[in-house]
Amino acid sequence: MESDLLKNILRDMLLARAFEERAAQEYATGNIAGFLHLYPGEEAVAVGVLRAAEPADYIVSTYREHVHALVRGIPATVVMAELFGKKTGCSGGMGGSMHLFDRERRFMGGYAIVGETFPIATGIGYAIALREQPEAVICFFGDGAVNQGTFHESLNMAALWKLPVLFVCENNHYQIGTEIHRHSAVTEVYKRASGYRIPAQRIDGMDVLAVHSATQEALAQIRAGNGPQLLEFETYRFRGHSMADPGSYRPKLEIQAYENEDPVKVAIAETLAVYPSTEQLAAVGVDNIERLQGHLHSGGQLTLEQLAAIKAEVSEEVEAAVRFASDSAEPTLADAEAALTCNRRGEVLV
Amino acid sequence: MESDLLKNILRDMLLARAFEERAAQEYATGNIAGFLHLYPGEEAVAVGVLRAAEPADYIVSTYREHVHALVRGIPATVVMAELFGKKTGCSGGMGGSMHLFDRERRFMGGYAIVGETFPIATGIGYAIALREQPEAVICFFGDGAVNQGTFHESLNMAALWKLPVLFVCENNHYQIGTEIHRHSAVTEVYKRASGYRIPAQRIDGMDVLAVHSATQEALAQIRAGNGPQLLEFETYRFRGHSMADPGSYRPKLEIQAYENEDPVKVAIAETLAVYPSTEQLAAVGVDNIERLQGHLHSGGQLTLEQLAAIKAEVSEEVEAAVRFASDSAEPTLADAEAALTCNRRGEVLV
Amino acid sequence: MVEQVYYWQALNRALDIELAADESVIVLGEDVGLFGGSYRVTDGLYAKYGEWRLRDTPISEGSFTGLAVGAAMVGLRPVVELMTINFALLALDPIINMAAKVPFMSGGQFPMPLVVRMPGGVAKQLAAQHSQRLEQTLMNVPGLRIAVPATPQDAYWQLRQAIRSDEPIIILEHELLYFSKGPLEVGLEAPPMHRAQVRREGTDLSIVTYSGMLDVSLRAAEQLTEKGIEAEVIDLRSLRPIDWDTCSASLEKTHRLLVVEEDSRFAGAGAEIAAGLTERCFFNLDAAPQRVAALELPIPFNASLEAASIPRIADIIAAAEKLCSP
Amino acid sequence: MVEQVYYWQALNRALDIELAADESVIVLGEDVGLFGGSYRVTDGLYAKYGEWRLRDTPISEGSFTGLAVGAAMVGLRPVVELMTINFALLALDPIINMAAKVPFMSGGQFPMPLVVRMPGGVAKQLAAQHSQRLEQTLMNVPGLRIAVPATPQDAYWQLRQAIRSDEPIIILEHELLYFSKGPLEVGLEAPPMHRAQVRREGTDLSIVTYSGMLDVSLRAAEQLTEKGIEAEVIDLRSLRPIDWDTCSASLEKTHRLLVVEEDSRFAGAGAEIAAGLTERCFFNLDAAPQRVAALELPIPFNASLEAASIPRIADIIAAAEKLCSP
Ligand SMILES: Cc1ncc(C[n+]2csc(CCOP(=O)(O)OP(=O)(O)O)c2C)c(N)n1
Ligand SMILES: Cc1ncc(C[n+]2csc(CCOP(=O)(O)OP(=O)(O)O)c2C)c(N)n1
Ligand SMILES: [Mg+2]
Ligand SMILES: [Mg+2]
Repeated sequence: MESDLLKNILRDMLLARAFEERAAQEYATGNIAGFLHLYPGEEAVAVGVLRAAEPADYIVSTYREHVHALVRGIPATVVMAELFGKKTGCSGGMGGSMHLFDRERRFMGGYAIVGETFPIATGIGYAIALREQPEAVICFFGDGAVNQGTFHESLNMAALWKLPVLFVCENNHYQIGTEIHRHSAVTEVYKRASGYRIPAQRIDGMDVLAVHSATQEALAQIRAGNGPQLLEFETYRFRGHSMADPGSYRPKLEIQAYENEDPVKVAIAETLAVYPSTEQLAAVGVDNIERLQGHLHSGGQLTLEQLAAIKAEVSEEVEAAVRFASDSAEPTLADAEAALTCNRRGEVLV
Repeated sequence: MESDLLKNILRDMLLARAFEERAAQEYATGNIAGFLHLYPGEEAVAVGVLRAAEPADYIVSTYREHVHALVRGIPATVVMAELFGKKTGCSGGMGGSMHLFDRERRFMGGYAIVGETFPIATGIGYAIALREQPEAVICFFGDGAVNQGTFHESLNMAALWKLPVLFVCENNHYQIGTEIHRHSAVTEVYKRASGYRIPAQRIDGMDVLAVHSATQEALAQIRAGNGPQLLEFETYRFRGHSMADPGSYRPKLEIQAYENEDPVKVAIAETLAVYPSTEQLAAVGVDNIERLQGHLHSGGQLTLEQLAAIKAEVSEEVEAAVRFASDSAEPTLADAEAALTCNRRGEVLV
Repeated sequence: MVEQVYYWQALNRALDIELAADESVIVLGEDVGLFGGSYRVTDGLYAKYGEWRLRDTPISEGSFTGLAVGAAMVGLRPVVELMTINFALLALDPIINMAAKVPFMSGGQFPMPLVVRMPGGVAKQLAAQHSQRLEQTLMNVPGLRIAVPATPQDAYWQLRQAIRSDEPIIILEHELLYFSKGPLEVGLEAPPMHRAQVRREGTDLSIVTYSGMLDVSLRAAEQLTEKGIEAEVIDLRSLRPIDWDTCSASLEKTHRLLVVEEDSRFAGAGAEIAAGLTERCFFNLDAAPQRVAALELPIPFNASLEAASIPRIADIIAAAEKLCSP
Repeated sequence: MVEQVYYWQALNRALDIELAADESVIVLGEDVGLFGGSYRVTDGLYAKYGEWRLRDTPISEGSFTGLAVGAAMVGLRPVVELMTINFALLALDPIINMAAKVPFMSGGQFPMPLVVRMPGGVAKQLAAQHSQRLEQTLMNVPGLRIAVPATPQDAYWQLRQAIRSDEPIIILEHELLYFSKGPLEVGLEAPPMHRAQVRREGTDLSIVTYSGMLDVSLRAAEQLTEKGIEAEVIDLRSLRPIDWDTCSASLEKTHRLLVVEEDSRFAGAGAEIAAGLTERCFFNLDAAPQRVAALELPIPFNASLEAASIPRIADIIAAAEKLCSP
């Protein structure tokens, strides 16, 4: 992999982590309210997938979408402003945390009703196919969303009409407090694609490079006109489901085990130019050490100084985002009216 | 197979055919109105499946359910009366053709919104499992119904909680005018059960004996506590989707081919005690001759005279049903009110 | 040139013109393609425009309606046909929580040129599950517009207007209207999509109605003349927004309001019509506004009970007489 | 013995008692078991009754609600918890086209002891998709009953009554009420489930309201005293049926009607309340009934806009003053 890409990936992951942790703080202080679903632990999925996408591709996401938005290039400032409900937010303060939109970047929204992403993505895929464009749609969803009827209905149509949709399952093993073996008769999500003749694979979602290359391959298949693909990424959320959830239904040991695989730590380690210290190795967890060592053989691309610089940069970016959000104006009722009638085009109704 | 059972099966099929053809006539003369979905061509499925069920099992059906009701033992009189909308009908004239109910016979209704049978059956299965009864639920549905979200959602729950539900697909290859390869990405319906780890098979639905024995085996598995099963029966409807549909979207050749496999003719041939004439053989179609010959080796159980007697009996039964329906009274608005508040039990609401 | 056409033909004509005019227009639904539509509305269009423009769908109402929402966000102009409104119960999430909300929630970034067409109402012995009337459910959704054409001319006009709009619009048709005939003049300029129309002038009471009940109301009005009552009959043509001004103007003249609706009375469309007009015209009213509506029953299958469940000419006449008696 | 309890605790108590009393009672929904319910309503019950009685479901609203319908037909008494009313858009087919119709369509053969509980309304910055209020959709369904408890005592009573009824009943709760406290007296005899209650007596106008708006209305009524206006405040407690008599009696005294509702005005619950009472009390009314309701907007995320979208104390006071000014 290109060194620049690797650095971008690392930067994305660090920004993602810093942004989310800061959002949690802002929630605690009351600057953000409502439902706030955070992403720490799952960064490798968003970053690996979206770094493999083209600007012309479309992204459809869920209520846990801040990081998808950031990686897609929506500035941290306007994402944070949206979380604050400000007029400068990427949805003008009308949508909030669960409904980030950016038409220009083809970020087609976060949807808060579980299962809505499937038909939305399939519809965009339909438009692409009809127009015969070399574009694709990336559709994010969780392991819990798989049991919504729209998963089934939409995958059938996507396969039937060979639509260019990449279905991306972020399998963090939980539907809020219900573990996957208690919500799904088949716990290997990728196997459920077989009912629609959709090629599917399960990938380690804690390994950003594996995520990236699997996505690249899948998108290549899709652009070759072979219809939809499904990728299941196994991952873990370090926090509760939302800020309202302490996550206490999960065994401590499970949380610990996954923290050892923290994808951000792994990514850092993978890009470091020097052999890490024993402490550093221990910190990133046993499983990842082997993975990391393998990767380091092909040579390091980043020094510890560079890493520190990126961290500082990212930290300043988040700081600036909060400043921007705090300083921004609130939308008015007139803004709300304008959002509602944005498509009226002066038509006289009555 | 027992000789009595065989005769009952044959009688069911003849009654089914005669009842439906008569219903079509009554529709033409205006005694029946609304949607009328007939079953000719598919008799082997209803008869084979339901003759394998126990009285304690529950049946959940669709809008194409007259024959399911008849085979289940609801008298032709009250079924016909319901089609006429009379007070003596099995739903008191409130439900009509698409909504036959009989609580005593555990006939849990015909449902007219495609896909509703899945959760209803799953719910009954839940009650059985909770009460640890040796009962099962038989859930009928068409090939088109498979693409409704409830199929997916309900099968997942049925499998997850090991509910005693037999899912029975009547695959007649059409969703009104849309052929299966134009509505389903995977046209082998039984394969779609794999997404839920539900054992499934495809069976020739024109062969009533095959249907019967597959059902017996599946029910035995279910009663052994192994959770749901799915059976796909390939069949064909000789008529249009409903009386409003001439069925002109189907190639003539296809209709002809399936008519050669008419399950009623096959059943007759299979139960005849004498070798049929060449004309009779030709009449039942080539495919079935082989099948028939194999069966005849094990000895015939019915003479041509007996066959004629059954036909006469069945014909009189249908005649009597029409008389009964014609002579019955209409329900009143008070009856309708009573049906609506049947569960009020004298409760004072306000 | 004025022709006499069936209501379904008027819709068919409108679709044909818009499909020809704009490659972004697509039609989606069960059996809309090869089969030509359950009520013939898409007759002949599959052969003309091909399967990508006229798409036969699986029985997946929740998702093919949602699919249309996604397609509309990137500029297609989907016309979804729900075979009947009864299946809309499976598609309310995409209609209410997606189509009507995405333009707003995105802060005004996305167009939503989506049309959902469907027949609603009581037809002939289709029984309770196939006799939904969901007007009020859809009326309560900010972000939606709802047209209820009662004539071929309106069906033609309003469907064309709906397809050309960038807002999500419901065209609520009626099973029993598809095979009714009326004049269609293609060249005539359309009134605003949501303007009501006085279909019959009168001085003694205002009957406000829409869709399948228009004809019943007009016939009742004819018979009321014999009893010395001249009813004004207003066809709302739209249920969201409602053209209050046309109704208020009528009430200024007649001072009496009778709402005729096919849905069941309690919390039906007529509740808003009556409440909204009472707010606007209270001091002009000589009597309490009345509603003639369907009974509080699921629709029975039996033919006479079905007929008795929804407003008949006699019900309207009786209500009008009572309303006009001093 | 009177205790002060949270609304969620009252519901929890009711469930516990009914689960203990009848083995047929089961509770179904997302995270109702192990997790104890999103709003704690099922806290502790999983441990006590086990997974077959307290069933955590997949995210399959359409089917687990339908599953409950099937289970009710064979005599279980399911209490479905929809995490919020917003997801009810996915479960309207089982509620409207199955539960409310099966007893009728079967000619009266089947019981339907089904309860669907869910919070509806606007909470705190949950944005448009999570701020549905579907009262009127459910109100328009013959065969359904709808309770809207505003206090812990009513939540306790009405949930118990609903579980014991053989008819399908919706218990419409409210996110913002779960953590409100009030008295609960377990031994007290319950009034009929759908009877309205005068929560405050007054002579100058009748405020008719329900659920989350009761408290806002009562507070407005207090402040109105300072302006010389004595408002009577009626808590409907039920939206289907509506206790018209209690309301009419109040209007006979006050002659003025103000409906306060949290759903958006156009075709909301208030339309029926206003229309139904106008029909009954027209000649007792001194002014046109008014509605204070939510704006015709999807609910904005921004906190101040959200607050401005639904009735506030000041809105009620302003409307009451206007209504009472000669
Ligand atoms: C239709 C619907 N039902 C329920 C909810 C409440 N809810 C929000 S997120 C969630 C869990 C989703 O789990 P999963 O799909 O695995 O995504 P994750 O949150 O783990 O990323 C639930 C039940 C909802 N938003 N929409
Ligand atoms: C939800 C829903 N959508 C559409 C319809 C209209 N409809 C009635 S039957 C039918 C076709 C069903 O096909 P299939 O399941 O194969 O059953 P078959 O009629 O062939 O027995 C359709 C589309 C319906 N009743 N319900
Ligand atoms: Mg998850
Ligand atoms: Mg079929």
